[in-house]
Formats: sequence, structure tokens, C-alpha cells
Amino acid sequence: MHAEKLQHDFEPKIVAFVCTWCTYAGADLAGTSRMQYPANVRVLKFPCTGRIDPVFILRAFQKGADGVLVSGCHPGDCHYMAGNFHARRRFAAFRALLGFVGVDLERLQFSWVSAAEGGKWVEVVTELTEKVRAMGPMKEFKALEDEEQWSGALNTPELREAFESIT
Amino acid sequence: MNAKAEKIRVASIDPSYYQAVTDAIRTEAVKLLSEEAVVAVVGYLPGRRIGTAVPGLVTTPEQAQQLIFSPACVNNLSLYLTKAKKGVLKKGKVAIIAKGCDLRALAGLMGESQVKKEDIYTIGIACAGVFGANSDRKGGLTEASIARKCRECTVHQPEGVDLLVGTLPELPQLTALEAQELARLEALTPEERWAYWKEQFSKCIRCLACRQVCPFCYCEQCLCDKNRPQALESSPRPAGNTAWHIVRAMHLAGRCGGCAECERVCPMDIPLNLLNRRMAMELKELYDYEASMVPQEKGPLTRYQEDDDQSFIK
Amino acid sequence: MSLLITETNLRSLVDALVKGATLVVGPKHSGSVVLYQPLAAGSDLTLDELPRRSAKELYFPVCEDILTFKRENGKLEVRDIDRSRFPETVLIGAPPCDAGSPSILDAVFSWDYNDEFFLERRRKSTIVGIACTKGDDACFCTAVGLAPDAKAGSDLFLTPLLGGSFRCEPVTEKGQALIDKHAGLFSEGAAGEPVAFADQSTGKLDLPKIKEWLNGHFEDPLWESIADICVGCAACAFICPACHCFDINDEGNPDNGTRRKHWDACGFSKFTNHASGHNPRDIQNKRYRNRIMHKFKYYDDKFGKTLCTGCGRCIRACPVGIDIAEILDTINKKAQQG
Amino acid sequence: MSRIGVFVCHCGENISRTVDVERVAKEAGDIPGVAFSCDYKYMCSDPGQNLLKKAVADNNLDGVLVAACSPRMHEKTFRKAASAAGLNPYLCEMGNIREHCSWVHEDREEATAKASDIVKLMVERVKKGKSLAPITVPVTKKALVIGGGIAGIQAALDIADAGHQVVMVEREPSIGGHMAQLSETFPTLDCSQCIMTPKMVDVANHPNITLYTFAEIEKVEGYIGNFQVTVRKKARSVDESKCTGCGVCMTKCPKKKIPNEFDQGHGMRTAIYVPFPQAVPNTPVIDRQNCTMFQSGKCGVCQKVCGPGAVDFEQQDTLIVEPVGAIVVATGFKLYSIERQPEDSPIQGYGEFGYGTIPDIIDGMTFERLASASGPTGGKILRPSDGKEPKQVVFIQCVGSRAREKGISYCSKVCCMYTAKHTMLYHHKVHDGQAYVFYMDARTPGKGYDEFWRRAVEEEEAVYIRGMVSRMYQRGDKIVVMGSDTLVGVQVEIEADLVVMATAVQAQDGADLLAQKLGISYDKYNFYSEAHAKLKPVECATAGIYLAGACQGPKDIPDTVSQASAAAAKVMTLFAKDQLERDPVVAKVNEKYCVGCLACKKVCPYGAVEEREIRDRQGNLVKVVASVNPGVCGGCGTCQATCPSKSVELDGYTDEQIMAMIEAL
Repeated sequence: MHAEKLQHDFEPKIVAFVCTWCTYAGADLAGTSRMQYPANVRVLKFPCTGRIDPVFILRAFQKGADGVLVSGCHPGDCHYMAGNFHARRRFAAFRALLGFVGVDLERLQFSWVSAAEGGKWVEVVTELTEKVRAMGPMKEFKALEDEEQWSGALNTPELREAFESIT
Repeated sequence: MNAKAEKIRVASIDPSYYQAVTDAIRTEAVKLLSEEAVVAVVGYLPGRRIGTAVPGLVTTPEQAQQLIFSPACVNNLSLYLTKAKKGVLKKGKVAIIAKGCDLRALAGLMGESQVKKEDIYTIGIACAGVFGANSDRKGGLTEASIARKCRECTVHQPEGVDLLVGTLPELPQLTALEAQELARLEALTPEERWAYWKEQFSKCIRCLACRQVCPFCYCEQCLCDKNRPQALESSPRPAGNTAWHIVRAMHLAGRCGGCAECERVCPMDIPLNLLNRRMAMELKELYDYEASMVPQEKGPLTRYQEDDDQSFIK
Repeated sequence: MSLLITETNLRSLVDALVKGATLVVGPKHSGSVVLYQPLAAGSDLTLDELPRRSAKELYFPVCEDILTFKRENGKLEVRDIDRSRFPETVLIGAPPCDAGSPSILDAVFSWDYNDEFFLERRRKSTIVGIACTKGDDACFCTAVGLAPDAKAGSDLFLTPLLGGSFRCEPVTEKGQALIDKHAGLFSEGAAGEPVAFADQSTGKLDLPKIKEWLNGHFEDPLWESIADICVGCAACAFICPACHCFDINDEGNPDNGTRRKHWDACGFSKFTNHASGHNPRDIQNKRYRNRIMHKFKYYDDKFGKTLCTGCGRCIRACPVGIDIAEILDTINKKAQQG
Repeated sequence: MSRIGVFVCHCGENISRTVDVERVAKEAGDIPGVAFSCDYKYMCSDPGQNLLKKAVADNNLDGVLVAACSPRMHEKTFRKAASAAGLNPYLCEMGNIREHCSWVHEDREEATAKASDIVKLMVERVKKGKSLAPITVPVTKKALVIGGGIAGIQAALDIADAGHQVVMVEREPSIGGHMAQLSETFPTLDCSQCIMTPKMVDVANHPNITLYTFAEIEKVEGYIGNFQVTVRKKARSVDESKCTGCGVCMTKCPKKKIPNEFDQGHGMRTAIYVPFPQAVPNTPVIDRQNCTMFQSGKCGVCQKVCGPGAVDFEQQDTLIVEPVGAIVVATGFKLYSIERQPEDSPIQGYGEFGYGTIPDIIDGMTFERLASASGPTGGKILRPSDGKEPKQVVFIQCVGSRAREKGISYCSKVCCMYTAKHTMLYHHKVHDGQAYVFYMDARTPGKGYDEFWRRAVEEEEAVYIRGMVSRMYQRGDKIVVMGSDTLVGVQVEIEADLVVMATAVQAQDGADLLAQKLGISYDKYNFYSEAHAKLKPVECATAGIYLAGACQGPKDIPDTVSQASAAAAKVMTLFAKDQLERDPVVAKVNEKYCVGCLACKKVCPYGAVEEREIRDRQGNLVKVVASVNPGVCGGCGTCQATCPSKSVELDGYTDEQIMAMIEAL
């Protein structure tokens, strides 16, 4: 069926934070329905989107995620009644903050995927993966990881340049 | 730029204003302490250097005679009522001098069960503005020396205080520099904004003055000090610094009263209040929430409505 | 006759050093603040403002890696930092309060243990100090035994002259070597009038007397009265040229990480917090007391030096206006009274 | 260093077809802390489980990861196996390499790499896992039933018959509720009182039921199995222990012209009264607002004539504290009124119907009373204004219901059926009368319901007009009803003698206040919310509280009784054990670091967070911290995500586990 597999130069790392009751079950349904989607996504299961701390998203980007998906129950469907309502406000705020410090919000996707929406899971994951693939690696946080205060760096760009100008 | 010509009217037209406020504070503080209505008055005392004032935890009527109010009274004293400063004040009712912006912090602390209304006596100041960080203070309060937050202050007149001190002089309209800066940043591309903040955060040395002066940073264990697990790197490298400032802004979202103390005390001049302002703007727009001088039961991130905006969610 | 260098040539000296693959660090604008930073060219050098942070980070970085570790195939491999990669460095444009600090710190970093991270950088660097013509009401270098034109700690000392040149005085062999290597940029001539040195608002302190008073006043109401308002940040310590406490932290995970050394400060409540939860300095004024004690007593006890250069940075930066000069003055008066 | 075992399942070929399971197992073996790894054909089979148990024992494993299907499938299986091997079940986790990997990816290389990553992440999770023990909560085997209508009565009788103590609290002086007011009931037209009153008497006589009428819930504390309920017994002014129910006081009471609420204000009662003759208990109550003695201090006739001396003008409200283990909420409904509503009310009245000022426009419940043999007219259909027998009666359905412009968008569910019933009752009593019904839809799902409705239309000669009434006004002694017949497409005008409106079913007054006392949630119409619309229609999200009847939403009698019995069954299930076991995935507060900002309390959907005072040995208050009641916590973790200092932590999903997983990405 898919004999020809496309080779990509860049395979993005996508991290999905999902709630166990809706989206995790939706992803299970996609599996039992044998739907196909890119293998880039790594799923972390939470009881509820209400448990998902914005720090986790930040941390995922810092640890090399090129895209992050946060997904839970539709409003009103929360197993815990209100966890996703609180999460919705929290993420609205956090998203604004990340946007303001210059994170491209195209890399951060929020969705409601119910246990019955295997197809939507596939759609959301595929779309984010393809979008991020086209955007290329998330360089910002990774670059920061390698940066030092000038005094702690073993050599500085200036020095490197100076060295290069000599040899 | 001629500093003299720009001298704003609050300082030049009404020089008696600060004296009147100072006198009123002293009278009240002496009365409260001599009647033993309070165990301490948290106010301002003159500093050694020109144009400076320091927080004072005043416990005797004699000391109370030294209390002042001037544009140098920049600190948000509500800090001294929080758990972060436990043990500093004796148990009992405390009087506190508060500007409008400080009052919003006090109200927030009440909403978060940190301060009880009945435990404090608030002396609210009708405040015309205070000095900005690193400003030239020799010429009094001028357009050049006024703090950026004061240029667009909406809480000159305190509300809900036990005693209101001072009559507000006529205030000039000043350009909203902070709002302008915010708009400028908003207009940039994400890459440009990232570059801007990267440069700002790279200066950070993690002295945590921003945290230590914040009335809302009263946690016994700050997330950034935790090591099991380590939520964000504690070393002052660009990665950890960026994470720290993002987390800080997030933790203050919906709580910050806008006193901008974090920005004032930053020895590296990182414009931290821009982050707080940006979050406040967002919460105002999404949930019609604004920090208030009156305690609110729940903040915007501890409540919800079923029909909250979810245009960003697929 | 004196050795002189023009401002143009001073900047050319920076250019020449950079070309020679030397790391040149000096005051440079970064937005609204001036910081000691690597200079890409002589034109970066800013001599009209005291940098916000001291020059100590040249030897004692805000944060540096000291080793890395990684577990592979069940074995943990530890890799040391190659200190030979520390560059040859020239610090230029440091006033006496900054130029004087590394030599004070030498004592502690080569005391019971040789901290090669500090010492190797010291060996590889030359300090070009400059007489201070700025200064404000927070400065008190004269009070602690320095002066706007003190040469202590400098390898080469510059004195700004009216008209824009600098008088150059080699203080050490390192300084002389620098002159010799770039002799073309210096000239002999009659030194003009120096630019007026910075004013000092405080009088001289009797440091031995202060120490004597501190010896007997570990417990004293003074500490509460001056430091109950302290908020417990590290602004004072981090920008101080002499504070040198650090913490060591492993970052990453047990199988792959880096051990890092970074600034720490006695103002933080965590500084003395024990694993048991007990904290001997349980309240802020005890922490502030330590700051004074360390600078004016403990360091003197151990190394015969005062751990303060009077730069006034902590006074300018303190969020609550704690004024160490004023405190020293108070103690000085108490000490004089007996 | 951990000693973790990793078991990679082939699932026949379901996993191994796309995932190189041998490689995944081998790579797992290289992860620091993994002491054992293998792959096996069917891990869930008996030999597979035995393999796991043996490996735990042989290798002294302290954690287990089974990489196989979804944990939703077999987590319980493997946790049980791990438990049998002596491991804490919560140290056994599953990595989902089937539903989330082998079934959704075709490329073997990619799928294998992903499976290895999943194993790597989950191993970190196991490493940081903690042993957890189920939480046990003692259970007080006594139930509280709030409301004494048919729902409350059914639930109370079922629970009491099962041998458990029941406390029933009713706001009105008598139990019986709305059902006692009905004339006949659909679809069988049997007399409501005939089937209701025996049940009321059963309640009164049941040895396991304690009945508090004329009483309200004052305060509810505690949690599932351990509630403390304070009941306010309002002053009845009649001592129930002395009263014999002879009724002399009522016959002698000089104040006789008080509109009787039970008859929708159409009959009269005295100031000392029982709401209706079959009231349970048959103890009168003095309506202090209307009693001359209470208003002017002069009279006292009832006291003088009372033989046993039961009348007590000095009686006060009393508070009774009842410990209970479960609560059934059965507070019923009220009917919508077309009267003018306050400006700020979300519900609107009907100005086009005269806001209720036209006396011969009545609601369905009033019609029930007119049709009832025990009603103010003795069962004769006579209109309120002049007592004449109406010959043309217009019935209007969906008044208030399904009317978004009036503020109610839901369907009241019972009106179609009772309007059909009304037309029949009318036809039976006024043979020459004509009934017209304006309706939007006739909704008749239910056993025998559609047949009943057809009978009304086809045999009992009611004229059904599909359309709404736009306006009604009085003309002479007639009411002009202007409407449209949308099927024919014409305007209709009928001169009616009487109009009966099927007004919407609404939540009881004060339903929101009671919900706040109980800590349960309610919708924007104040109907109580069930924990899950489909799978938990009886439970509240607050553990130990159950719903019965129309307080949850409009319901007819059979549905109400079913739900009441279901609620009773839930209570009995809870009471079947002495101790309640709960999943230990609950939040815990680190009291050392908690600063008591109580943000967790603000966001907790279960009301599981309380304030706790910490005192030193001398009893001085050290601080106030949050405290999570493990019996109530639902385990969502919203508290932890909200806590700035992470001083509250959800077991099973700790920050340490999650951060370790993110680190391993």
C-alpha cells in the first residue's frame, strides 16, 4: 500500500501530553482502527489536562522537542468535571507568555480529542508533525542549552574569530 | 532635553504635598503606637544618600517621628507582611503605609490567605509617583526621574484603606512608555522577540532580587530551588535564566499587582515588568480580570467559565 | 618624563591584543547597563561609567562547568574540563576597586586547596587598572584603605590626564611586558594635569577597631536594626568584587550531566540550610551579619585582608537601601566609643 | 540503582510484525537501572505472567515495565501479576507499543525506534515510582435522603428495607411532594393518591426511617462514608410527641381564609393546618405569618381546645446533627411561572399571556387540583373566575420549555403526556366540552405512552393544533387565544373559557444553595449535575452523594422511581463493606513547604482540600496549610499543576516521574 516511503531530511521530535480518559483512549482507538500516522510523536499520559503544568511544556522544548501537543477531553467531558476548564485558562495564559518571549506558537498545539475521535487524533498529530517538519528544528531552546555566560565559556566567538584570522 | 523644563507639576507646583503626607503619617503612626493599637508601623525612613529612603519597621513613637514620604519611597512594603519575612515583625496588628500599587499586592495577599484584613491597619497614600531605578534624584520628581510604572498609573488614589493620607496634586499626562514598549515588542516577529529577550535574560545573574522583593513570592520552597525533581536549572546560565523568567512570569500571572518592584531592583536592568504587564493584558482581554485594590476570592487562573475562549484549541 | 598613551592608542592596544588572540575584557555597554565584557575592538571600550558587575567574573565566572559525566554501557565516564583552554586575558579599564579585588581573593583560592579554575585564569591574565575619576555618594574606597588612584592589584596603571591621554605606570613585570610588547603605542612625554579623582563622601574607617568591635558583638541589637529589612537576595554579593561564595550543582540526570560551579550568596536562606531542615542562620539579619563579619572580621582573621574594596555597588543595588558604608560608619563610631 | 525488569510482548504478531521486539528488549537491557529484559509471545497469557513473576523473584526486581498493549487493556492484569510476585502493583507500568505504535506505523525501523523510546520513557517513570497502598475509609451505614417526594420516598424505603438506617428530611410540613397533588397519573390513569399515600405511611411507620418534616439542611461536613449533617427542624408550634392528629384545633381556628398552597391557592385552609387530609405526619403546623396569636398576641384558641396540650407557641427551631455515610438528593422541581420576572433574571415571563393576571389562565398543576376528587372543587372542572364549567378549554404545551427567548432551552419531558392526560380527564368530566391543544411536537417515548397519546387524539376527541400561541387576552368572560396552525398554515383564534398551560419544569428554589452546602455541582438552570451523563447518571462527582428524580432534570414518575431505586442500590453497594477502598492515586500535601495560599482549594473540583492548622506543642498556631482528604480526592492533579511551589503532589503522577520522562525524551 505505502511501498514508497518518503525520506525526509528532518524528523521532528513531537511530544504529546494527553489525558488518560479521552485523548489517550482516542489514540488507542486510532490503533485498534489501524489508522496510520507519523511515528514522530511520543505520548506522555496524565490523569487529566488539569495535571499538566506549563513547566512540562517548557521543559519538553528545552529537552529537544520540536513541537508539543497538549490534548484532553472536550469541555464538559472531563472525567474530573473541571480539570480541563482550569487547564484551558492556564494554557491560554502560558501560550501568550511563550508567544511574547518569542516562541513560535505554531510549534505548540492544543486540542480536544475524545475517546471516540481516533480520526481526530491522527489528524492532529499528522498536521502538527508535518507543520513542524516544514518549520525545521526548534533551535531556540537547544541553542540556549549550549550557551554560557561569557566568563564561563571556554572560548568566545571573538576569540575564535581572532584565531581564525591568524591561521 | 531640558530636565528643568520637564519638571512635572507634582513636585514643582505643590512642594508642601510631601510634607503634608509625611506629617499625617507621623501623627497617625505616633498615635497608633502610643495607644498600642498596633505593634509596628511599616513605613519609610530617610536614607543616607540624597533622594533615598529605606523601609522602616517602626515600633516606638520616637522612631515614628522619623517616618517620611517622598518620591524616594519606592518599596512595596507589603512584602514585610508575608511569610517570606516571618519572624521580623512581632505578632499583633501592624500598620502599613501603602501606595495604590502596593494596595493591589495587599489585596492579592488577602485573597491568597496570606494577610488577614483584621491584622493590618492600612495607611493609604494618595501617591503622585515615585522615582525610577537609577534615575537622577537631585532635581526631585521630574518626567526624567519618575518611574516608568507611574507614568501610566491608574491607582493614584487608594481605595478601601483604614486611613487615607494626602490630597492628590493635579497630575500631568505622561506618555505611556511601557505600553509603547510593549506595543513595539508585540509588533516584532517571534524571532526578533526571542532575540530581544535572549539578550535581556543573558544578563541575568540569578541574584533573585526580583523574587525576593515580590510580595507574591512568599513560597517556602521556590520551584527554582527544588532539586527533586529539578524543574528548571538552578545555575545562572542562559538556558536556566530563560526558564526562570518564564516560570516566574507564569506564576505571577493573575496575581501580580503591578508594583514593578522586580524590574526596579534588577541590577541588570532587565525589564521584567513587561512580562507581567503582558500577562495582565492577556488576562484582562480573555477573562476581564484586573488586579484590584479590593481582595478577590479567586484569581483568573483559579476559576473558569464554561464558555471561556478556546479559539486556540483544535 | 612619563610614559603616556593616547586614548586612540589605548583603543588600538585593544585591537592589537584581540588580533593576537588575547581575550580582552573591559567595560562595554549592553543596553542600559555597562558590564565587563569581552571587547571585539577598542571602540567597544567604555570608560565613563562604573560597570554594574565587578571584574571578578573574569576569574570567577557566574557559572562554569567543572566536569561532565556520562554513563555508557554501564560505566560512568567522568571528563574534566581542559583548563589549558583558558585564554590569555587582559582586563582593561578597571578602577582600583575592581583591579584590587583579585589579589585579595588569591588568598582564599590558594588556601587549603588550590582552585585551579581561579588560579589558572589569574596566571593567564594581566590587569590594566585606571584611576577613578567618576564615583558618587555610594563610593567609599578610601574608607577601606584604597583610593581612586590606588595601584594595588594592577599590573599596569593608567591615570587619565586632562586632554585625553593616560599616564602609564607599570606596576608588575606583567605590566611591563605588555608595554614592551606594544611599545609603539606608548610614548614618553611630560604628563599633564590628571583629571580630578573621584570624590569620597565618607571618612576613613578604623578597620582594626571595627574588627575589634565585631569580635565582641556577634550578638548585638545592631544586626536586627540594620538588617531586619533585608529581603535576602544576592544582588549585593553577586555584583561585589570581593564576595566569592559558590555552589556546586549537578545538572542533567545521574546518567548524563554536568557539574557546575556558580555564584552563591550568604544572603540566601538556602545558603546555610541543612539537609535536616535545620538552619543555623534562620533569620535574615543573621545572614546579613555574616556578610559584615566575613568581610571585616573572618577574612581578616584568616588572611589579614579586608574583603571589601569600597566600590559601593551593593549600596546602589540593594532593593531596600541597606547602606554598608553607613553601617560601617555606625560600627566605627561604636568602636571608637569603646 | 534500580533493578527494573522490562518485558516486551509480541502480542502474537500484532506487535512483532512491525516492531523488532528482540531489538527493543536488547536496547532496554542497556538502559541504566534495567536489570532484566526479555521478549515473549503473549505476555498476558498464563505462561507470560508466570515469566514475569519468576523474573521478579529470580532477579530481585524492584519495578516492572511491560511493553505491550494499552494499559487500558491489561494494566490490571500485570499489576495483579506483579502483586502476586511480591511487588507493589503501582511499581508495574505498561508501555503502549501496540495501539500507540505497531498498529499505527508501518515502517519497521521507525516503529522499532519509537517502541524503544516508549520503553525508555516508561522505565524512567517506573524508576521514580512509589509503592502505594489502597486508601481505606470507614463507612457510617446510615443514609440521608433529602426530599420526601416520590423519589425520596422510594430511595428511603429501598435503603431501609435493606436493613440500613435512613434519615429523611422534608422542607414542607408533610411528605408526598408533587405526586401527592396529582389527580390521576399517565399512562394508566390510576389515582395518584391511591398509590402514593400507602408509601407515605410506610415511610412514617418504617422502623429504620427517621423522618424530619418541616426541616431543612443547615450544614454538611465530611466526605463519603463520613458526613456530618446538621438538620434545622423548624418550629412547628405543635409538639409532635403529644399531638394525636384529632384535628380539633383546625376546626376551631378562627382564621379560615388562607389560600391553600397544596391546592395551588384555590382552596382555603386555617392558620393551624395540615396541608392535605392524608398528610404524613398528620401533625398540624402553625403558619406563623397568618396566625392571629403570633401577629397580635391575641387568640390562642387552638391551644385552649387541644386536649393533649400539644400546641406550643414558644417552640424554637432545633438543630440536629446526624452522622451519615451517604446522601441521596431528591429535592424535586417547581413549575415555571409566566409572571413578570425581575429585570436581571435570566428567565422571562409571558407578557403576551398577560403575565398571569388573567384568572382563567392556569397551569397544569392547578388543573390537577381542579380534577382531583380531594381538590377545592371536589373533582368538578370549574373555572377559577366564576366557578362555571368551561365548555371550550385550550391547552398549551411548551410554555417556558424549549423557549430560548424566555431563558429555558430544555424540554420539560412530562408535559406532552400530562396534557394528553388532562384532555382525557376533561372529556370524562365535561362530556359536551371541547379540548384544544397547541403543541410543537408530541414527544411520547415510553412504555404505553404513544398509545396513550393516540387515545387522547383519536378516541377522546382532543383537537391538536401544531403551533404556538402568540397572544391571549380577556374579552368579556372569554379568553381569546390567538395562535397559528402550522400544519395547515393558517392563523387560529379560539374563544376559550379556560386555558391550561403546561409550564416548564424548573429546579426547586434554593437548589443552588443546597448544592453549595453539599459541595455538588449544578448546571445553569440549577439542576444538579451527575458525574457522567451516560455512565454515572446517579452519582454526583462528589463521592457519596447520589441523585434521584427531577432535581437532576425533568423526569416523569417511572423514571424518577427507577433512578431513586438506582441511587438506593448505589448506597447499598457502599454500605455493603465496613471500609471503603479507594484508588491511591490521590494528592498529598507537603506540609513543610505548603504556605497555605489555598490555590489548590480554589481549583479542586471535588472540594477535597481543606485548611489545616499546624500548632506547636504549646498550642500556638504555626501556620495554616492545605490538606487533602484522600477519601474525597478524585485524583485529577489540577491542584499540583496550580500549586506554585509544588507542595501538593499527586501520587502515581509525581513531578519527579514526569520530569524524568521528559528528560528521557
